[in-house]
Amino acid sequence: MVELYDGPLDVPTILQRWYEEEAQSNYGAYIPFIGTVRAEDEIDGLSFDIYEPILASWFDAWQQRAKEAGALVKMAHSRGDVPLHHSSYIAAVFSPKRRVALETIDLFVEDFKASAPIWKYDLKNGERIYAKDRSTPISGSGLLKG
Amino acid sequence: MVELYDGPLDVPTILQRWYEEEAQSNYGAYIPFIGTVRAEDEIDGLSFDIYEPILASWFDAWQQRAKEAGALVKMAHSRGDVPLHHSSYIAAVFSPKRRVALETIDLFVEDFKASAPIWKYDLKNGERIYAKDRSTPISGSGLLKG
Amino acid sequence: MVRIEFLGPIQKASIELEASSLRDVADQLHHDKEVREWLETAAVAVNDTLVASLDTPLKDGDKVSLLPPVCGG
Amino acid sequence: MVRIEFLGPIQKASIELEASSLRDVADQLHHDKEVREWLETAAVAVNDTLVASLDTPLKDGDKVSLLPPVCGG
Repeated sequence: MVELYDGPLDVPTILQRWYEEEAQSNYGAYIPFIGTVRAEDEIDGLSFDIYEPILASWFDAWQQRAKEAGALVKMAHSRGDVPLHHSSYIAAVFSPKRRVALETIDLFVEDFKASAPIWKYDLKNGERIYAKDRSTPISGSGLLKG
Repeated sequence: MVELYDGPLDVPTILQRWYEEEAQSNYGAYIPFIGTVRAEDEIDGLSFDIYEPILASWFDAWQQRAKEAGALVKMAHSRGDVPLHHSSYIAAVFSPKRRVALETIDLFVEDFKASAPIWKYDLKNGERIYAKDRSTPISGSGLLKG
Repeated sequence: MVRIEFLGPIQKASIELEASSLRDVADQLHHDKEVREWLETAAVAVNDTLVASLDTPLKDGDKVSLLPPVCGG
Repeated sequence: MVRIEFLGPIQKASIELEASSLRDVADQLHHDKEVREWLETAAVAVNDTLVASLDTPLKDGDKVSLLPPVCGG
């Protein structure tokens, strides 16, 4: 399951829990990717909306894909507001094999950016502004444009 | 500097310390790679020898290379014996950019495997056996073969 | 009736429509000025599964979701 | 005299040799049965810098290290 949290992620605690969860699973490689809110464009932070049913099915499909490659994926994400220099996203891969782990974390993170039903907003002067220019249409979008 | 430890690494503590060290550095991506000793071939664990002067210069060159790509690298490794299911290696990359971080962790880990002056031994029935078949000659080796 | 949900930044409450396929939904949403601008870039899910054809049939009680461009992480 | 160090699994104590270049070192190590088998796969450092030429000059007090195949991680 994807882990969703209101506000910023407690990164050390999550990384430790996942490490300990798989301590006896005989994976040789564990690669977490941690995404942190950067100070840029004078924002005060970011905010996120998530559509959970489709996120869950996207993640289930990834869990299956990872399993076929000999890997395991985990993910955590923030809902709502995350201030500057706090983290909103962790994706992780475990695998017995180094190459599988390195290739899977790359594919998993990139597909997440392109497909996961999560919307990002800049927090700026008390407003919540959709990060339209940094957003990616999901594959197959525009179906209803006629 | 490369961090060297006698015996297994305290992974959660190192991941947390590195995360906190760079909490205000405005990096958007943090990717640690954690290597853990797998149970295979009836080994009881692994053991490592390290030649520190050349490891330090290899790492310094990587720090420079990462800096030019807009990234920062960190590394920790075990000396001596590491039991099954404990970790001996952490490499990490920080970068403002996701693609740079993902590409750099891959290159850094692969070059580490090919070049870092560290020798691995299987611990088996009280013996310490050089892992010759899994080892890679450093680039330029064979110079003295005549 | 099918229910149309607008996700994320599409600031619009759900609506109900008579429709027997996604084509019917497309036709009706084109008349909605608030929504029209999103049709170009939104992906579509029926009952929480992304779909790729306007001929996707719809039955009473189905849920159609519009997903605008995403940016997690 | 230059000192030759054998790293990692080459189970051999350091030795001292008279040599004015790596070629001199190579010639002498070929006569050492314990070491010969490693020459094929070992990399070579002079004063902790990896080198690529047998013509690398050596002077009194230099340190030559033999690095057999590695496997960190």
